[in-house]
Amino acid sequence: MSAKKEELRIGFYVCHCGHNIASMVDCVAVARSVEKLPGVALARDYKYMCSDPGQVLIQQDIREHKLNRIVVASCSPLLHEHTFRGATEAGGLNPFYFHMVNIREHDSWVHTDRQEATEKAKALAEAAIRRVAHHKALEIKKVPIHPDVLVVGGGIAGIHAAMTLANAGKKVYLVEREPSIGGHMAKFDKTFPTLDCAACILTPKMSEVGSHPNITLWTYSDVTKVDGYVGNYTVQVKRKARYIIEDLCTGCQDCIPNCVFKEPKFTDDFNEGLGKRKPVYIPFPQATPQVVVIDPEVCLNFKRGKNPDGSPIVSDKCKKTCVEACGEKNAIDFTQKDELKEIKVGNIIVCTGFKTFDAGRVPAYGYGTYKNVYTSLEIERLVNASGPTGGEVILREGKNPDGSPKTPKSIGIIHCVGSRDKKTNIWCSRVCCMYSMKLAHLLKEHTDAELYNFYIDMRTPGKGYEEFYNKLLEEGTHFIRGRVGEVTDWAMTPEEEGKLVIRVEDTLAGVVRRIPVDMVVLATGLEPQADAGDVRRLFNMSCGGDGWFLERHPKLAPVNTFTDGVFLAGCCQGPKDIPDTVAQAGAAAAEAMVLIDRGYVEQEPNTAFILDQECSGCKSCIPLCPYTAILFDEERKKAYINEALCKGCGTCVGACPSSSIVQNLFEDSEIFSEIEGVLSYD
Amino acid sequence: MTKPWTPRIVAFFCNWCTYTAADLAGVSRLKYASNVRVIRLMCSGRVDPQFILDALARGADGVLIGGCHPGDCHYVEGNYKMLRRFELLKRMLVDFGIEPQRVRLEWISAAEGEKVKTVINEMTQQLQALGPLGMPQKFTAWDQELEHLAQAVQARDAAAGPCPTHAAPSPTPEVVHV
Amino acid sequence: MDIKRTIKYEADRVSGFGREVMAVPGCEALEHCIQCGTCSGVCPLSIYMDYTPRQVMELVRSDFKNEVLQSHTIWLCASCYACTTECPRQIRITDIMYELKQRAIKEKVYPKRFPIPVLAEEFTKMVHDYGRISETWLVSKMYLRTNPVAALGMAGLGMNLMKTGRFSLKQDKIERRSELARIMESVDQQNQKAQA
Amino acid sequence: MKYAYFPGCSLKGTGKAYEESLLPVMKHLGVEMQELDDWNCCGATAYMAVDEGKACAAAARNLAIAEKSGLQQVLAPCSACYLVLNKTQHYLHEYPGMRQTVARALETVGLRCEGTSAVRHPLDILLNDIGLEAVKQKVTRPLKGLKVAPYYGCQIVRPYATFDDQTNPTTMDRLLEALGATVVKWPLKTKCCGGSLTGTLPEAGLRLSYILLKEAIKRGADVIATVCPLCQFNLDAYHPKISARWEPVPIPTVYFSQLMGLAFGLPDNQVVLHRGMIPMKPLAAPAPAAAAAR
Repeated sequence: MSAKKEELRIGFYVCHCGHNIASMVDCVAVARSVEKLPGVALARDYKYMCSDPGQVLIQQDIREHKLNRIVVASCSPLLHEHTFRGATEAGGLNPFYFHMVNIREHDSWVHTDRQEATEKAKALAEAAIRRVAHHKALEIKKVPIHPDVLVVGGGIAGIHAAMTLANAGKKVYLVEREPSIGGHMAKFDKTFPTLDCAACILTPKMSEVGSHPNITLWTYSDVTKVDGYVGNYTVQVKRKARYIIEDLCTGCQDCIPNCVFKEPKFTDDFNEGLGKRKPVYIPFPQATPQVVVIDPEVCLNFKRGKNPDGSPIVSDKCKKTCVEACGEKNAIDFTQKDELKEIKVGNIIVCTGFKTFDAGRVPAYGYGTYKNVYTSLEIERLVNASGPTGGEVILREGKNPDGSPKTPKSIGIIHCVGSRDKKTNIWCSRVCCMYSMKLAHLLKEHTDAELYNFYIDMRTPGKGYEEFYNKLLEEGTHFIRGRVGEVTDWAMTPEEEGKLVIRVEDTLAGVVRRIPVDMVVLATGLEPQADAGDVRRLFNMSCGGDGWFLERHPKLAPVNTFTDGVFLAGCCQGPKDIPDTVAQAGAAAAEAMVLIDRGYVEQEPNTAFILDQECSGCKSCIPLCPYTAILFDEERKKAYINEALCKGCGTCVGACPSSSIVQNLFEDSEIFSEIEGVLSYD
Repeated sequence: MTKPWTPRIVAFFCNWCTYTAADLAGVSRLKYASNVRVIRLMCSGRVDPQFILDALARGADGVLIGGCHPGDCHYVEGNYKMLRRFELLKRMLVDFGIEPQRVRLEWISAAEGEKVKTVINEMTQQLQALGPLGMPQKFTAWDQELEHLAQAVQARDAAAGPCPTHAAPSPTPEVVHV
Repeated sequence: MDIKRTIKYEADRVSGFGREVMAVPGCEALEHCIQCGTCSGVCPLSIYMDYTPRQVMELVRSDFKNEVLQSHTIWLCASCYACTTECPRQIRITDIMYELKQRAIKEKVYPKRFPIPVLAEEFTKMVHDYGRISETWLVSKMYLRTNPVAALGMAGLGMNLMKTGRFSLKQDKIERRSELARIMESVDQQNQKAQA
Repeated sequence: MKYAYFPGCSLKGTGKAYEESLLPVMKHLGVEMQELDDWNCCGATAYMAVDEGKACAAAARNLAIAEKSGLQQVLAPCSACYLVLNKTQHYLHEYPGMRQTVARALETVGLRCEGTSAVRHPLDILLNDIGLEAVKQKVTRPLKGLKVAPYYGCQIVRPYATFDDQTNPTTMDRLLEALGATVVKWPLKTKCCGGSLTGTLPEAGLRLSYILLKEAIKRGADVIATVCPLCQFNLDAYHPKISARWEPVPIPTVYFSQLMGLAFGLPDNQVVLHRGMIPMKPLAAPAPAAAAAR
């Protein structure tokens, strides 16, 4: 290589980052110290290296001072490596003649002694100077992007992301685990703070999804395998048997009244167990797709155990009146099996949502013990006109003297159930204050009951939210600041007889109160889905300590993950309300479109290659590669790497006994010189 | 300047989990000991045992390796590969007379900024208690000893006069390195 | 109408008191208190307190030492640990109450003839002298020191205990009393050394 | 099965009915209990209020004696003793400073406390070591028709016990059901009885006992079963005072071990029901078969 002959002329730049670095690291001293190192042609300190003038400075210096290597000491390379490689390239150098030193996240922000921090910065800079001497010119590979997108989860986030992409002309696969899309939002009656009906704003979007030519909707399906990388994912989807041929079902629902079960008697999950359904059912009237499902756990046709492959055995016990009712549509197929589909996509948007906190985990509130203690989601169904009671708010326990169901005269809504609690979930679930007030308003409207809200702190940060709080205050709802100690059914006074008694400190009044009510509503918080860990692994994402999927950067990359081409939207990333969810879904769709419309992704040229003459043919490396990128040439008894499959982890390089594998950007010589450099201080 | 001795730690962090966690520690303004120097690699699987030996030989008092939690490796299982190498290397270090506490492998996910801080502080404390490893000084001392030895042998040979056939059988070494 | 100024000046605070309490084993989590009132909500005795447990937590954190050590609240705590179990920030409120009781006893700021600290003191003395507690003696001593008249009211209780064979005036003691005394002395010495 | 037995002061005093009934029941189940050599008062709740260092050291002396005896399991039937000994273990593990102080203090008399012994409650042992099946086999006079309100009190489940739920414990419920009794569901299982406040501040303390007695009667209980000598004392011995202040609430409170002795058909002097102030309603006559078996 001719580069070897060339004299080394390194340009070094240390960034003040305003006060972020300069307050803890003496940037001038670092520059002066680096200046003296061999090969360094110039060393500068500058206020903001990532700014335009900072970048232009690099470009000018390259030209004027004939620099051939660039080192910038500033923030994390995960943030600005790209920026400075660009500047290096714009100055006329190969971008990989650049190396970056992290003296902000790894130095000035985490240390408290200016002298020590400065010494550390010097050592890190020296390591980079020594390292960059070994850098080689490399070429960025461009890999084409498959234009189709997979959206996982059909709640409001998934619906919005899919619609955005489809309307832009992209092909979308929308995969939903439940028989219908709609998610939690489909269960809500009204939405805060505008009180517009959830169904009225959601169902049109749902049916649009169902009929959009660019959207392939697969409900009652799970993503089971994901392979590949940004632009080129291969995804396996399991379409669970619903025992209905989707294309043939017209959604007439004639089968349901004709089921041999005259009365619905099985727990209706969509109604939070408050209602009943039959073995053949449609989750809710506006379900999309308008296709029924048969539940093999309870349908008489399947009461015979399982086949060796796990599918249920079809019996002849049942009269199959549903099939009769379906008639020549012939949409019912009891022999249907789970089906595996394989699709190719370039980008994936994960919108797998949340689950509500299990109220039984706070025994002091009596959920499961006292029948008239409800969760907020149960109340959503109870006040909903299409809910199990047709929108009538009646108590589970207790009858009027005439035998009719009782309506509550007093209701206590307990906020923060499971949230802000170290024993359960430490985070604030963000939506509970608002939805509790919404439910208070709706319950008042339905029952005219006396309403009490028990809150720790009232959190109403959103457009029109504080105004909504005001409205509730005007309506006469009581707001008591205090976390409820317990809900019990033992009476101390005559008016407490037969009621649920809430014991709480009214912290603003400074007194302990006992408040008897007919109904208690627990504002359960939001938590990650039970299988979030599996989903995270499936898509190679990270989770925070709390279990929510981790975004790439909390502020600057809120819908990106650490895996390129996998994006997040909605509550799977953390609790949020509908407006924020929709905004995020749009953002994720846009991020995917950026890649699709550009048409290619650039790949870090950090792949490995084998030095043919050094390879001893021991094959140690071959089983180490998780991507089977290492192959063996039997004739020549040498291993070789398929560059297209190599992802650049370097595991084979670390293991090769004859040091005959080289990883670009992470060559042994580069790392050894870095080790030498970081240990160059006293 | 007589600065009190502090241990030097070279850390190899994987790009996806631990390096990101260290960034998070920074963003969260957590404070930890300043004597750690992080070298970024794509995967903990890239850590060649020679890197660790080299770092110790060049004056590090301890080496920390950070990778993704088992099952979370960005490259499927590079961290497992590292774990295997690491266990073997530790045995070898013991034979060299190097305390196994001087090398440490930790799984730190991108979300665990706090763990970066605790691990580094903990390790600093442990190394502080162990004292300097001082390999470069030892190398110098060993070189000197060898030189002395060679000189002594030469001097004796010279004194014994020319040997008719072979040199006398080498005496029992005076210094035995453990 | 009697009126009372309730304003607190900065001079009323004993700077560092909160930090000091939070440095005691078991009391660290107090800094995470969000003043939700769960402790008061579950406390069976909060209804008699001058400050609710939640208010005591805030007063400690804000260095209002005198208010806290003179409050009835710390003596009303029956150590049932309901607050500790339910606290969403896992603050060991019962242990903090113990710490405050200790400080009040050390500084002798509890109300005169107040039976609870007297009971605690007599209890400790009896353990120190004999190694074990004889409840009947203990209670008798407490009444004699606080409210001899009320002791008469307890005569009926004593009669009943006697009837059911549960009344005993024998002072139970351990054999190796000097051993226990040495242990206690050692703790005292260590504490003094630590303070010095 | 052999356990170190830490009776505590109450079981030798006003709570003697607990010891008198527990020892025969355990023996009947084949459990050996060896009283700890020269044990001292655990310190109870009062000592913590005076000096926690000394409280821990005093309690640790007992643990050290247990460790010396070679018995790793310490059975502490009294709730306060159970809590204090457990709390001491926790403090010794969690706080190195405390561990050091205590270790030095014990050293002066040649004792060592490594914190290796487990402090156990009889309910824990009955359910988890012996098992309900073994208990059921010993029942010769099932407590048919006896409605029992199980009262756990505070300190056995809070805050350190791991063998049962802190808010809604069920071990005693299951034990009583195994004895054939009917368990009364009530939400006051773990509410405070007033502790020592019944003596020091009767207006506040006794009211809590009164609420418990009143609610147990209201829910149809014949008897309250307890695990704590102080609870038993408050709910039983203060009856006259409670009746005078509020209303008569005549319901007996006995130790669960007394009900076990009753169901096992042990002689009266091992069931010691006469120690209670409110007499227990006689049980229905035993079924002929069971009587024959005896």
